[in-house]
Amino acid sequence: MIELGKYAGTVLAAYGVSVLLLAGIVWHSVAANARARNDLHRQEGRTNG
Amino acid sequence: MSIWEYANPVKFMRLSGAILPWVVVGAVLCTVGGVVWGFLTPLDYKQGATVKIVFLHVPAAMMAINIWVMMLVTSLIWLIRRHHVSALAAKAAAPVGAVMTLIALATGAIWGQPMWGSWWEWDPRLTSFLILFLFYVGYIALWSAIEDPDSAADLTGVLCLVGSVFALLSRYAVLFWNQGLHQGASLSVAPGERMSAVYRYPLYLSMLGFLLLFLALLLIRTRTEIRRRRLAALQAREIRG
Amino acid sequence: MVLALLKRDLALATRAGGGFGLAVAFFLILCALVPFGVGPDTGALRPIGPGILWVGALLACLLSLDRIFALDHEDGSMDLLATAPIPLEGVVAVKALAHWITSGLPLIVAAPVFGLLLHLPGAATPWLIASLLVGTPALSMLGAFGAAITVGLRRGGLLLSLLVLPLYIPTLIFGTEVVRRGAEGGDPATPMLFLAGITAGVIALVPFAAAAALRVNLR
Amino acid sequence: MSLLTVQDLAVARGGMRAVEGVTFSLAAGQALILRGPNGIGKTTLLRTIAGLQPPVQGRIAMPDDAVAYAAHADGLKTALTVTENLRFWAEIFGGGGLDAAMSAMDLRGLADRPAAALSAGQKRRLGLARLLVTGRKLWILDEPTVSLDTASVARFATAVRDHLAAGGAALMATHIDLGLDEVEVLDLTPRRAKPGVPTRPAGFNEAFA
Repeated sequence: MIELGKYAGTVLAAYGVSVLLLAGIVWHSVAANARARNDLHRQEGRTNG
Repeated sequence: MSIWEYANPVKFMRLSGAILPWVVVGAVLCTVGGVVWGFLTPLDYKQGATVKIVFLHVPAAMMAINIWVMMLVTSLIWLIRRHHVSALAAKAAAPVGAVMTLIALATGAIWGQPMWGSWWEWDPRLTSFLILFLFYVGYIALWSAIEDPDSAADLTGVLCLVGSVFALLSRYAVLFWNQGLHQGASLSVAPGERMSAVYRYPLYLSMLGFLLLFLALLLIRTRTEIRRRRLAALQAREIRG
Repeated sequence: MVLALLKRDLALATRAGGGFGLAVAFFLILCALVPFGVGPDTGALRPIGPGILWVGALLACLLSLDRIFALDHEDGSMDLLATAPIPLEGVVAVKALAHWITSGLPLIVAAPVFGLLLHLPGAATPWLIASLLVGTPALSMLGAFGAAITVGLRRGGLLLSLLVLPLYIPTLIFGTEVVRRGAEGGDPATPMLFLAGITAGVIALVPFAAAAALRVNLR
Repeated sequence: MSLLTVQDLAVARGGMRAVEGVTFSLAAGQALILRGPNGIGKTTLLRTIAGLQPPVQGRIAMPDDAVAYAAHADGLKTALTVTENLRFWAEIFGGGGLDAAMSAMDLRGLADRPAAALSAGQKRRLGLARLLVTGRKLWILDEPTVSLDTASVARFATAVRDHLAAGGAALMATHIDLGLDEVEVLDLTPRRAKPGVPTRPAGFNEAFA
């Protein structure tokens, strides 16, 4: 078991918040990229054919 | 052929598409490795488990500043050499920088709670990061407020330039205003004593991880912006016939 | 030529619909509201007086910023001003000066009175006036920069505050410090020097950035 | 003497070239009217020549401080009187001739009226009188006769004719025939920018198309 001592809550809170924020920006980046790629595909399909 | 050739959108898409998987793999390995390793480090004799927050706080704080510097450089490249990808890279980097600043602020505040006895202290460094966060927010808000992409790129570029000067100025003004309780150099725990290897290596790994993570996100987000711009351009051409 | 622009801006600000005096009225309301928030105690008001006065001046100055260029941009005057023999940097500087005269200067005149409301010690009053006199020109000039950036936007007002207020931080820090040291009998010379340095730098450099932003918004 | 020479000019709107390959020159005493369908870029071309936005390509040559630009908006301050409005622009441009300008645009009777109390046509006339007091040789006018009645259009035509006779020149976009003698017409339709990737993109929309 990992030893956290009396500051367990503090450390877990810091890790929790950071992981949440990082996950948020990663998800946002990936989702926006997928959406942009799809939109562009559809538009290029229309323009070229 | 000069290095500027890579600023061409098509070439950028090809190159970034090729290196992106490697950067992503490296980012995941180093970030997860560094952060988990940091989480598993032994307790510090003085700070207890709170020392583990360093592995998030320091890399995030480092990236918060570096990303702004990178935005300043890409803005200058746009303003001087008119490379469109450069302007888009600055736009793409800003939200990542804001999140990094937020992580540095949150972990700093959480770390300070048991140390200082309150969730927020107007410590000069924390305050400087709060100000930096305000600059990020203003920059992002300006990008999203202007419809014409050329004007948006120019105006945010000018704002980034002026903002950089004032962010730096604020840093010194804040030092004057409050001398602070923050730890000195980030890489030493006790004053005058270097951080021991037990903490140093996971910290280096974590810093590398955050850097690669930023690079990966930057590439993804810049690609998103390029696709959006291309979509808008195609639509504009369709309308005009 | 430059004087004509200054004269016109002052005339426009002081005539009906110009909003002259609004800044001072806003400043007064702010200073009157603070005691309701923190209590009428001298002991509570005295230490926060310098800060309230400076923050109040800063917010009051913010009120009229969006008018610096927006009206001229809407009615086409900006197009003609841009082709005039005055460089755009000069136009920015003159308009910032007009803004300072119509909203900064009245604040400085009114500040000692409002200082009384907040129990500011008499010894600090000269320093309050001096710090505002030295600091507020920078506020007007930075405000002109923000106004130049947001001039083409339909709802630029809120964004303008968001962009400009962080730029005000160094001026606010040193300005308040001058008054606080004046009130506590310390040496206000050092922060005063920094304050003057910031204002000088801002007046020398920011017109170029603001003119660049205006040029972008003209096309 | 040529007041304005434009060579192979390309201008951009919304990040895309609108018209390209525009070449003409304008001598003292000449007027040139731009024609073309809506949205082709007449306004953009005029603003570029007036120096309000950079050209994408090409050369614009004119003497220093020669140009006065007037568009749909009159640039009037409603809180100021007619005289004050005019005097301001005269001082800004270092010009003069307030009286002559007021007579030419039939504004004498309105001299002390605040601009807020003028009708749309009167405002437009004041906006054009503004051009007279700048003392500039080259007028660039974008739809100068919008909201003018027939009598005012005639008065405006007279003012332009006097300006040309005094050695000035005018470049304008208008649909109305002003009955000027020394006038040439440039149709922009064949100058519409062709799609394709240029060597130097005009803006984001071209860089990514």
